[in-house]
Amino acid sequence: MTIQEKQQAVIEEFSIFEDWLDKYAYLIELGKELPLIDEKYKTNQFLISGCQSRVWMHAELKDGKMIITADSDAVITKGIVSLLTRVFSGFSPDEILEADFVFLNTIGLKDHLSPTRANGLQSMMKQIKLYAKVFQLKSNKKSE
Amino acid sequence: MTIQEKQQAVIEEFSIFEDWLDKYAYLIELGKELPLIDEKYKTNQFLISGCQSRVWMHAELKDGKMIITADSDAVITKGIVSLLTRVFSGFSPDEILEADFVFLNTIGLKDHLSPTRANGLQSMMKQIKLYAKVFQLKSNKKSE
Amino acid sequence: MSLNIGQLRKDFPILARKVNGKRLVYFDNAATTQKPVQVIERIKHYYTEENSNVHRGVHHLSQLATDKYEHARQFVASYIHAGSAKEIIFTRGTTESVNVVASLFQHLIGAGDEVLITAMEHHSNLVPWQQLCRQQQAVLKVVPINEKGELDMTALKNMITSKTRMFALAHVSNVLGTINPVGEAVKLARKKNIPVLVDGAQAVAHLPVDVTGLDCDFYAFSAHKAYGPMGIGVLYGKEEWLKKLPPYQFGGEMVDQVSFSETTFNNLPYKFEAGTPNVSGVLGMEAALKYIEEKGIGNVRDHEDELLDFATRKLSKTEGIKIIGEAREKTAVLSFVVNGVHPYDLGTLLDQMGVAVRTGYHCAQPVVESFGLTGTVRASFGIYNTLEEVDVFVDALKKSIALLK
Amino acid sequence: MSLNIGQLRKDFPILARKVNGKRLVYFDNAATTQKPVQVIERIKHYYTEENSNVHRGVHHLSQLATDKYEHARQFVASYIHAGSAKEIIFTRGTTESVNVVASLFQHLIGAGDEVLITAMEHHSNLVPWQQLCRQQQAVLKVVPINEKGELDMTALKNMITSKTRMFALAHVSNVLGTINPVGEAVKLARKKNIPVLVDGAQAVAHLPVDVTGLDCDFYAFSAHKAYGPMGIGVLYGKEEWLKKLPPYQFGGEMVDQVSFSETTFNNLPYKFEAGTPNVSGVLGMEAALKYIEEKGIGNVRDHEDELLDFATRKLSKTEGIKIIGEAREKTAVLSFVVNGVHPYDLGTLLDQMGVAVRTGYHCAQPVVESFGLTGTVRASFGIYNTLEEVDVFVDALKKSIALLK
Ligand SMILES: Cc1ncc(COP(=O)(O)O)c(C=O)c1O
Ligand SMILES: Cc1ncc(COP(=O)(O)O)c(C=O)c1O
Repeated sequence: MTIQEKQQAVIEEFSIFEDWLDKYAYLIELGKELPLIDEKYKTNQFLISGCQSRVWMHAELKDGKMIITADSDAVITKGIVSLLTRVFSGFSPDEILEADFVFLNTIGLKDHLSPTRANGLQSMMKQIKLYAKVFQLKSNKKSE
Repeated sequence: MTIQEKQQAVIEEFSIFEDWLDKYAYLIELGKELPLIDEKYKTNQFLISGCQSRVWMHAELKDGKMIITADSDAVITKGIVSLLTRVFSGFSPDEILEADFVFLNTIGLKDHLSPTRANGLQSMMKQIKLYAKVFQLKSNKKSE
Repeated sequence: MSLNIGQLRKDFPILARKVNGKRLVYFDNAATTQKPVQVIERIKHYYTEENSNVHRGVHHLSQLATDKYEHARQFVASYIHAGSAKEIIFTRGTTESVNVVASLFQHLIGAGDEVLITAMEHHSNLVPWQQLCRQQQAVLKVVPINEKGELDMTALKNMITSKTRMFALAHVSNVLGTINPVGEAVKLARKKNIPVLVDGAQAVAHLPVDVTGLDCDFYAFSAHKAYGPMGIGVLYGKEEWLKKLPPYQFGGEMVDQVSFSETTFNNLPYKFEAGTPNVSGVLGMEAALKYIEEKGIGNVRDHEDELLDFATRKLSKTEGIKIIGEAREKTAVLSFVVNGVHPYDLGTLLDQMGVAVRTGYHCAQPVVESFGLTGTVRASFGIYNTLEEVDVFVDALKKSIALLK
Repeated sequence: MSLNIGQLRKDFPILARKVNGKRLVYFDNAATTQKPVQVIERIKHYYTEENSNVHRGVHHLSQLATDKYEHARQFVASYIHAGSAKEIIFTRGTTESVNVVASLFQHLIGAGDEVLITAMEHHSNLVPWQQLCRQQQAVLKVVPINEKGELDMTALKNMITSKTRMFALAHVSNVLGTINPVGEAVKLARKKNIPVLVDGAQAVAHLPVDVTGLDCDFYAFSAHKAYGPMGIGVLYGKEEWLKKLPPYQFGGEMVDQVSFSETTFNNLPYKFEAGTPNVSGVLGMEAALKYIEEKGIGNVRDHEDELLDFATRKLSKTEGIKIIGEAREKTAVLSFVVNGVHPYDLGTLLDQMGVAVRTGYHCAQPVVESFGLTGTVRASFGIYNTLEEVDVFVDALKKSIALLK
């Protein structure tokens, strides 16, 4: 699946919920399930600033693919983080840099998309792109 | 005539004017006629601050009566100053301190009465009372 | 006479709106209050009929605006029982008021001197003093609070020394709701001749404020937390201080005579008001304070006490909830945490049900952390809130907790 | 496309009012402009539907207000062609903007250093630099103007030296109407790496402003002089400067982490915005700039040029009148004196006939005195003024002169 297709899958998944309560209940479920980040990355270094809840995010490159793991101390944020990692983890830096982040808009969590949102979604997305950029630069260097 | 009667006289004088133009024309006439202050008092020391136009005021005590002279570089202000000196000059400090300043209100120059007015009428009235206060204190001292 | 809340709510148009499909329950009053039509229309009227730059203008509108502006200053002075209108400086708000005083005290505080604040201060009454101390190599001392969130008066007594140069404290804590015994605190400081600044941001909408009775040297508040507009607030300062202190910003009405080599400054209060003032803001603030006056601050207090008591009782009975801030003297603010649940999650779900609360540090990180927390949920009340709204809130809260656990 | 002034006047409710029984002719636009319904209603709408404290709130209204607020910042940035919204700091107005920069430059200006201003500055762009120089024992240098009121560019060239630390100049003079060649001036300063602050108070409502094109380091203006509300304005600063400079006031949104021992500060632009911001002011300002944009600043300029030319021609033909400020590049401001007549008397009589002008020093005492005067009469134009109003004004002026002579 491409990033685009994965986003589409999430959109379809959410389309079955009729009201906000079910949506949030599902998000909360996802949040509870999120494979936790390795404890050693739950430090200030990996903290994403600009969120009301704390979000830690780590990424590493394995066989040219970015493996993203993340965690949050708030469970709704964790649910959102979980959607993000599901969609973007496992793709190459190039693919990630080209992708746009539209699915949250479509699944009815538009409120959460605002750049000024206290949950710092904007910052998380920035962070993902930043990781991708760094990995891209590094591999370009190697291949020079 | 008492201060009160003098104020009344001014009020009657102005009551014959029907519109603002005649009133101002008269004020301007008064302004042009004002017996000028002695040139030696036209210094910063006798300047009243808080006016957009400059106003100099001087007072001295003669036979227990305050003689007030004043001048301004703006002719309308001079007209108002002329009304003030006409009403208050020649009375004892006690009489001046007891008097209220209502006539400007009644002659339809109410706008000019506001404490924040740029012509500084408030400051002029304060200055007159201040002179009176000083003379009163001085003469009380003497009589002690 | 008690308030007719149903009637009074109609004065606040925003309360009729829906949020996320639900009727808005606005419990974020400590952040900012909503505005009655009296305030909204006052601003509109100003711009529709009276707008002009003030002072020095000879034309009618300028005169009109100046009169209204200065009249509002007088009203504010009498509202907080200041000695004279000269003691009322209009600022952007509480934060600016405190910053002005901290900045003006630069030259009165030196190395080794001490500035006293309390453990429950908002950042706006903390960081300015902290930075001032850092700059002047002075020492910031923090008067502790007890586990209920009350000021430790014994500690305060011992901490006021001959080195103290300023004591700055909140009238009411925005996190705990504690009403500090400001009058008593001032008496202690007065004995050693130490100036006291009171941060009244959370007091003006809820308590009678009498700066002469309190005998404080400075009092700061924001209009927007008392049903008035944003961008305007007050710094009250005792005349003797304001006379002594140098100006803060330069330009506009605050100067008297200017040449390239020299400038002389205007009298109080203009000395501290540089640039075109926020006339519409000041008139809006006047309308807001008049609104409170008309309703009666005693009635407001009674009503809000009822809300606070009711909400406190209900939350106390709910499992897993811990109330933060249990001072005997308290007003209009109810902070709490729920065992194992992040405040952000609660805030988000409450919002989905139309209930607006604030979560997090509330710009007072140290006091929240002193309770071992990284945030609280804060419900804060205003004149227009009702017992029914408290019910809606508590139900929504229970629903949220169930969902999250 | 030219403006339909008759239509556009209907947007400004105050223009329909009478003053002293006469139709208001408002020629005091340089002091403050009147506000269109678009601005008045924007403020009302905010308080009726959107009001909340911004940033960090998780509830809907807070989010809504924050979005609108930050969107307005972006709009302002694009309106003046800033590189990014981070470079837009909201202040109370021009005076505060200049004071902020002067205060932040404290540590960059030392004994013997020089600050350059021009002979036509408003007190707000003069006194802050004068006081800074006095405090730091630096030297305030004043670039002269010629008898037409134009900046002496040759003198400027020579006065920019290796000792210069700041050059502050008006984009447009509020007394003379002169449009300064700011772009050129910046180029001269740039050669010696000297930062330039432009006081745009009198420019934003009359000229296109492009801070990137001008390449200035700071640009200051007030909303209330550009059809927006009072109490709000802008400080544009190049990102590299804003990053480098320390915060100005402390508290509220401008901090990141706070403990009693230490505080870290937030990113741009928040680092410079302490306390609850004036959200309604910012949204009103956005509405005002949109209003100008919609009318087209080019059209505004053409219209005001026509008014200025017409009024200038009429006054030139009137006996005893001397126009102060005859620069080739001029906009919207017409200062004059009448032989043997005090400006205050003229202003008072004009007001009786419904014409609002300003008289006196216009908060720029040195430039007025440099023409050997203690005041001028100033008629200043805005988008809604008409040629007929100029006629009314000139007739009233002649009548006044006749009365006074
Ligand atoms: C050229 C100039 N600079 C600065 C200012 C000060 O603006 P404000 O009073 O809005 O701060 C003015 C307005 O009077 C002005 O005309
Ligand atoms: C106790 C206290 N002090 C100061 C402030 C700051 O007020 P403002 O943001 O209006 O300047 C607040 C408001 O958040 C507060 O609650």
